[in-house]
Amino acid sequence: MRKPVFDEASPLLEVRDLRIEGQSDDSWHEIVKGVSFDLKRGEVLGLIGESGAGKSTIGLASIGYVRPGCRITSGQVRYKGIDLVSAKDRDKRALWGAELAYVAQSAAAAFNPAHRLIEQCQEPAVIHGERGEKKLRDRVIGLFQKLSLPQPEALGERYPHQLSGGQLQRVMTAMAMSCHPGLLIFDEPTTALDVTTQIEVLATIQQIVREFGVAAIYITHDLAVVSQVADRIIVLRYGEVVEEAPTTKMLSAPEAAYTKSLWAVRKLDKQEDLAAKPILHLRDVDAGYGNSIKILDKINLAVPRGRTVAVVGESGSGKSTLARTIMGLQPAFAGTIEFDGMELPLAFKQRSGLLHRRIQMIYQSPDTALNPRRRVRDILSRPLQRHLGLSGEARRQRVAELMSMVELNTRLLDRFPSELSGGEKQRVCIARALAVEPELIICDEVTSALDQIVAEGVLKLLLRLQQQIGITYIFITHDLATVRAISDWIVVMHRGEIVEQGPKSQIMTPPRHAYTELLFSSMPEMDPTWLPRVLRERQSAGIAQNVSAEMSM
Amino acid sequence: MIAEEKVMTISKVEGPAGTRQRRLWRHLKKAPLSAWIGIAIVLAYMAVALLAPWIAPHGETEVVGGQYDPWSDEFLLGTDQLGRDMLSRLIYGARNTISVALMTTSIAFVLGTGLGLLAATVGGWVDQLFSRVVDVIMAIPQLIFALLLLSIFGTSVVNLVLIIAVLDSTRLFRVSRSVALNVTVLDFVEAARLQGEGTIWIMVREILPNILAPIIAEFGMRFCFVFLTIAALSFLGLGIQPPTADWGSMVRENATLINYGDITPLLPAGAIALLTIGVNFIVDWFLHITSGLKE
Amino acid sequence: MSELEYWAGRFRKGQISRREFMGRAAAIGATAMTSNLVAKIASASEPKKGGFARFAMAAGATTDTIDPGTWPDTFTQCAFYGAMCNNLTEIDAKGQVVGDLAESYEPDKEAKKWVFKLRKGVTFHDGKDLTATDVVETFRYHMAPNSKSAAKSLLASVKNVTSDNPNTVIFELDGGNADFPALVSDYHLPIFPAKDGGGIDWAKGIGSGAFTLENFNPGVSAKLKRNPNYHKNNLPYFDEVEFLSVTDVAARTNALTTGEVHFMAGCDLKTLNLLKRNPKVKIEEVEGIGHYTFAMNTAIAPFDNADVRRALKYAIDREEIVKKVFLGHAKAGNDNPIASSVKYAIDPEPKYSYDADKVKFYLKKAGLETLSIDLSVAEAAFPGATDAGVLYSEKAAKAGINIKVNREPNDGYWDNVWMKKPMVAVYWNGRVTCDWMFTSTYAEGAAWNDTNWKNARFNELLVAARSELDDTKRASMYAEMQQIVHDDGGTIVLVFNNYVNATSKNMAHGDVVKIWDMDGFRMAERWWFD
Amino acid sequence: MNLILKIVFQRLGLGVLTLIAVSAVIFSAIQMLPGDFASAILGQSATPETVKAFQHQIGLDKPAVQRYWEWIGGVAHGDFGYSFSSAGSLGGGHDRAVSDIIVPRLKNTLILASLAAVVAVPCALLLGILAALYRNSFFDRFVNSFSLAWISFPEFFIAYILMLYLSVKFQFLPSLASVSNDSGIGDYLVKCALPAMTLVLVTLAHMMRMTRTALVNLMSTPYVEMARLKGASRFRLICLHALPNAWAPIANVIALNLAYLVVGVVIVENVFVYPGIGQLMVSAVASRDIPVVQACALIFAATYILLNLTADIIGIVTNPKLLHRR
Repeated sequence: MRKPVFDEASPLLEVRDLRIEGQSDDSWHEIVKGVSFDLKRGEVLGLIGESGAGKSTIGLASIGYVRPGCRITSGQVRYKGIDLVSAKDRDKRALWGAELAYVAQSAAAAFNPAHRLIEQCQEPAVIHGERGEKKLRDRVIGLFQKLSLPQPEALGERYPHQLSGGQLQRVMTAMAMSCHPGLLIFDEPTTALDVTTQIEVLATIQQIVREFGVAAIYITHDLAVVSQVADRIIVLRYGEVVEEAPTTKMLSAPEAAYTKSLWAVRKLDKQEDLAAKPILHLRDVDAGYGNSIKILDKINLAVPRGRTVAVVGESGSGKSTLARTIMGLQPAFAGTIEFDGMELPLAFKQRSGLLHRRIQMIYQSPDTALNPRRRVRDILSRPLQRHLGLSGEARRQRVAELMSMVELNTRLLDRFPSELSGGEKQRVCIARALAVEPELIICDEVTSALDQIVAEGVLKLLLRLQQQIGITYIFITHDLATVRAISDWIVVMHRGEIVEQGPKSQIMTPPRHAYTELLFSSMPEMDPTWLPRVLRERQSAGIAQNVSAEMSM
Repeated sequence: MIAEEKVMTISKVEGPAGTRQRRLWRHLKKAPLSAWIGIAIVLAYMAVALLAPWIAPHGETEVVGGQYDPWSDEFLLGTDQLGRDMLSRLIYGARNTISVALMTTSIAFVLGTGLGLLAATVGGWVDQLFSRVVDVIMAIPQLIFALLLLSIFGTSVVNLVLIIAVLDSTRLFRVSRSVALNVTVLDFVEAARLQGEGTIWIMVREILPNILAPIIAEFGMRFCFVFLTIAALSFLGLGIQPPTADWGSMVRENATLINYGDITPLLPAGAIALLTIGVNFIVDWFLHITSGLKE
Repeated sequence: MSELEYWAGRFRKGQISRREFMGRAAAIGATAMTSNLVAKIASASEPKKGGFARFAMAAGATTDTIDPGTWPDTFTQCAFYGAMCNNLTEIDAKGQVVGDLAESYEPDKEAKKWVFKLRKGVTFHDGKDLTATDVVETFRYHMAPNSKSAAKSLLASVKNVTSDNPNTVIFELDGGNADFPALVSDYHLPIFPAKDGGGIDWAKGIGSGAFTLENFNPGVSAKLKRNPNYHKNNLPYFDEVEFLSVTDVAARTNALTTGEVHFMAGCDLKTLNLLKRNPKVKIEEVEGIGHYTFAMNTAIAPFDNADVRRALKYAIDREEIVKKVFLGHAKAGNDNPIASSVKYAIDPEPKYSYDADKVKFYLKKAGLETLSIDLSVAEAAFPGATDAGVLYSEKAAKAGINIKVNREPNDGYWDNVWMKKPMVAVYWNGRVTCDWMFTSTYAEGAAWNDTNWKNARFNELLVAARSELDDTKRASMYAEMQQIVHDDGGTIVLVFNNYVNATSKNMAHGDVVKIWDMDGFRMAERWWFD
Repeated sequence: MNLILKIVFQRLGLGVLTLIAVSAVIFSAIQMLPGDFASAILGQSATPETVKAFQHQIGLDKPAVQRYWEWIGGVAHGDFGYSFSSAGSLGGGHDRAVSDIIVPRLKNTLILASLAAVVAVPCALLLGILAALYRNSFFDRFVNSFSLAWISFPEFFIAYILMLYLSVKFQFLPSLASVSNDSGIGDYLVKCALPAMTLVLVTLAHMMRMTRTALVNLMSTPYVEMARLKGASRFRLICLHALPNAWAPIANVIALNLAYLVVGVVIVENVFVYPGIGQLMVSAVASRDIPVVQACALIFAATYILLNLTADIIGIVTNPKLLHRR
């Protein structure tokens, strides 16, 4: 490869007027519209934006890679003076893995299930011609050690599926570092992780960047996360740069209106009110899969009518099982569920049509919750016809009414779900649940698949509906901002048990149960000093070790 | 022929259909050459099959000339062993062979997809029962089982259609079941259950529309195989019976001519191959679209 | 011997050259005919010994065994009966019964008792001499009460078979049968060596025939080697023969044209003209005694009316069927099941040929305007049955008879259709004698009287003719019976089918036996490589 | 490993159950065949009494259920019974054990199948890998369209074409594959050439397409993208990253095709007159030799089940999630 003269003082990476088109429905649309930025050695650049903003596409294009179905139409990407846009595939391959490394969002998917981790971590070096099994092995193990992965000697012998998500993410970081690259791309490395795990990975990334002095691009949609690692932040929207500023400045004084609105999302807070009789009462409920695998253990819970109970916990804590047990989809092994003063049959099949109507559920992913082959009108009409016996004009009117309740234009009625945005889809789901005039709605992570601004809109809508028609919500979530925004009563779950429950005001403020404390304190704050501070606090309290130990199980 | 069910399961639930015609047209415009060839072949065959009485110069079983008259202006492709016009029989053969194969595939399709959907939707012992029965049927080589059953029930067209349909529905059962299983775990199916919808509604209105694309592709593929199976059975003398014109037995009847370098008997075989190629090309293209396989 | 013949013989044997022969011929004033003669002599060459002949047979199944009680197909018939064994008698090329293992045979006055004298010096392949015991045990094998032999019914009239010395076998019949010597030529009845303690030992495949069995793969092949001690002079000519079961006609044709076999049974008639063009191949076509019929059940309406039967006989265009279905390789029948090559055969008058007027006349006579009947056919009945049925139906419709042709399944045709449905297509192997044919199919109460036909005069003649030893009288009796079947019978004898086989050009033979296919199944014994 | 053993035994058990069910289905189907052995073998000259006597001797007059139990009991001990043709026409006859009839035929079929497989499987894998490697190249498009067209040909068509050119026109190879038990290896090779070629051509396209599809599917997985971003070459991507994860689907298609080579060759055996087990079965059906038919059908089913089982097990043991548990 011809090596152009590279001036140490100039930026490591220069991106100039980058334009990328993506293919959808067999036609090409511009998804990155003239983005330019520079990156210096040792600098971390945060790319932030909502889904569809083109973050990942730009991140990958920065190392000269475009996914199938995309193409760079114009612009330049210069790494150490080499234009990666026009470079031949062979030349780019020589850089990838060696100089340019990539850390993907889902480590579980990005590791080849067929090979041991050590082989995969050594691979970049092997590909780039380094020989010496022992030498490479020692280097990888050294990296494992540096990233405080448990049992660094033995870890490499394991297969990807044998590790937890947080560990894999850290192993992938080690893999990216195995050739000491000059530029690292982190593509939402913590999005799929729980907060308590996320903090570990963030710490690792911070450590890597600092120790090796590599330049990095950190892609995320989470402001708090990016503020921990980035020196500079670029806010993206619809493939264009909205604002670019150093992190501290961006946090304290955002200029663009869009940035400000992003910043404002987290301010929603509901006034707690618990003066109501319970509509749902769970007593000593045990539940799980099949007949033997127990997931929920002795759950006692009272849900006040017209109020919101938030159930929080990490993945695997049993939150969703609780929702499904209440719905009767996973009938409880033991215990009783009382609804509006009468005992509910435990299995859904034994419940009457009326009960089906009175308790509704809204799902996490509106993409899979709506039949992609049915129009919005059909989706909303069917429960009206089935449960309320409405037809003709009355039904049409009611459908229109529902649409206005969820603040959707009736124009959308003739569309298919895939022609709606994520927020619109979730609103259709809400409308469908509302159609049968329920008293209790179980919301299973309804906002976690949505962008922040959209999520806020949905939360506001739910709150308004509660005020207007007095519906009761059980709100399952792992996002503490959401909890603050909507709940009256908080239930903290861990490994199938309720570790603590109480009014919002009580749970949100210390002192609290140790696990609740860990959970709440792991939630990143929009403050660059938060991460070192928390880590320091934990080290002194010995919590971090516990968490690490727990995760390596 | 060989089952190809494993190939099918890679397909996934397809996107919007609102602008179905528009999308179809757009796909068509972008279709590769092979797909166009396939469409042209299939359309041509359909036209020939539908218009057989009008385009065939002579009747299907009408004896119009001497045995094995050579190609001439009067008999473009010569005549067969009974002095019937080869071209006319080839044209009527299109009609008979295609309609029998189409009927068979349709019955197999309704049966296999219906039961597959039911098994996937209801699950439990129903699923187990159907699946095991299908395992058993599939463990017996299809051609040999068909041979046995045709020997038992006789070689009428109705029996032929029903037997092949039943045997073939096992493949469709497997495919539709596995595709439907992917759909049944989606939230909207559970949402429909939570609304108290019945099994039939869930099967027909919620799941079926979502698995239609891979199933239709499978339909095309099965059509080809049924077509070849019928040809093979005719070849073994158990397929469509004379004097009805049918390509498989036409090959068989005239097979010895090949030993003399006469390509006439290869014409029906070629007709079989060409149609199968056409359908396969379309199916391949269709699979390519629906699987979202971006290459 | 004429001088010309003498020189021809020398030429044939290669003792003189062609040129010399021509010269001699000219010298004796036979110039005009010599060129023809040369060609004729060259083709009908003197038999030569040697060679390994491979025969591709159209039949053969894995269930084939050496058991003479079965032998259901031409494979076993040729490989075992024809190449490996001998009967007491055989039929020669002129259709006459001649002795084989029997040197001579004499009836008593009523033809109820037959005495066979065995040929001396005949040995089995294992070296054992042929004795009367072997013959007696062979026949008893088929006749035993628990026998399942296909020949059991054939021997039903044999009361007892005994021998009073090693060279004589005596058959006692329950009624006179002048044709008995012909009967014992049946391919089920070759003589096998007797076992100690009774019975015969067929499993080892030891016979007295022209070839000894090397190996036998049921449904695949049978290989045999020349028997050096064969009792027939000079026979056989081949050193080795192999019979291959090649049921696919295309494969057979292919094997012959590529020289992998020297003989193929059952040519594809449709492509016969093309095969004829092949210079390496010649076609052997022989008129047979097997025939294809449409049998009507004369016990039920409308076939119980003789006029209806006659109308149906006139409604069929046999020549057209011969031409179109059998491509000329068959002889149109005249509703007389006795083939012209069988002794006492006649060709009854009037000749049935398609005649719409006569059909209408006989229908009217039967009191009918039109007639609708069902005809059951299947390729299992005989190849071309469907086509023949369709052609019949087309022509008959023009004469006012509607024939609905029902295609029946091949499987189970003989169990479920034949002798069950009112009118069916049937294949008859044919029999060597008039009596045999009539007794099995036309006599009242016969197991396979598939027309359910009862004719008093016919039945009376049948019994009388059997024991009639006077040839002229018998001839007139059989002539009358044939006429009755022709006029009154319920059988439409559509055609006598030709045996159409092909050989490689270098395979030669003398006059062939016509009653059965392939030189009476004995081509391995009688043919040679030129 | 225990888990794998458990799964393997489960599949094995299921296979045996399926086989038993298959045997019942086959048995009842064969009971329903019209016509019987006696009239098939004795032909026109058999009288009803003779037929009856024959049926008694081969046990056809016993109730079906009893015969089924006797049969299945024998099979469990490896005894497939005796061919009806061993009944002979008078007492005893000579014994022809079904296994004696089947073994040489099965041997022939297996030889032919392995000949075809030895050529077809590596070729299919190689072509499939090459097509995936040079995806969308002219080579790929050509191989893809060609193979698609190829699987559309009826197999007798392929057989006749081969015969026409290689045997009739140019006389390279014999058209009759009439091998016998005493044929040597060379003889087998020459005589099996045409049928084996036909089978190769019939199965090759199918396996190749599946290999390609499986690999191409995996090429869009995140871990292949990841490997690409490590700088891996196309060859490395396909052979080291995609292939190890594609064994399960590939094994499946190979198993199906191998099963086809053994059980589905009736037509090819017919055209080339190859004395294999398919032809044996068709002939046995025609002559109603029930013990042979049953045994053949059972062997076919067992082959199919066994090969599928093998493919399943390959799928299991190449799955690291099962091989190396958490």
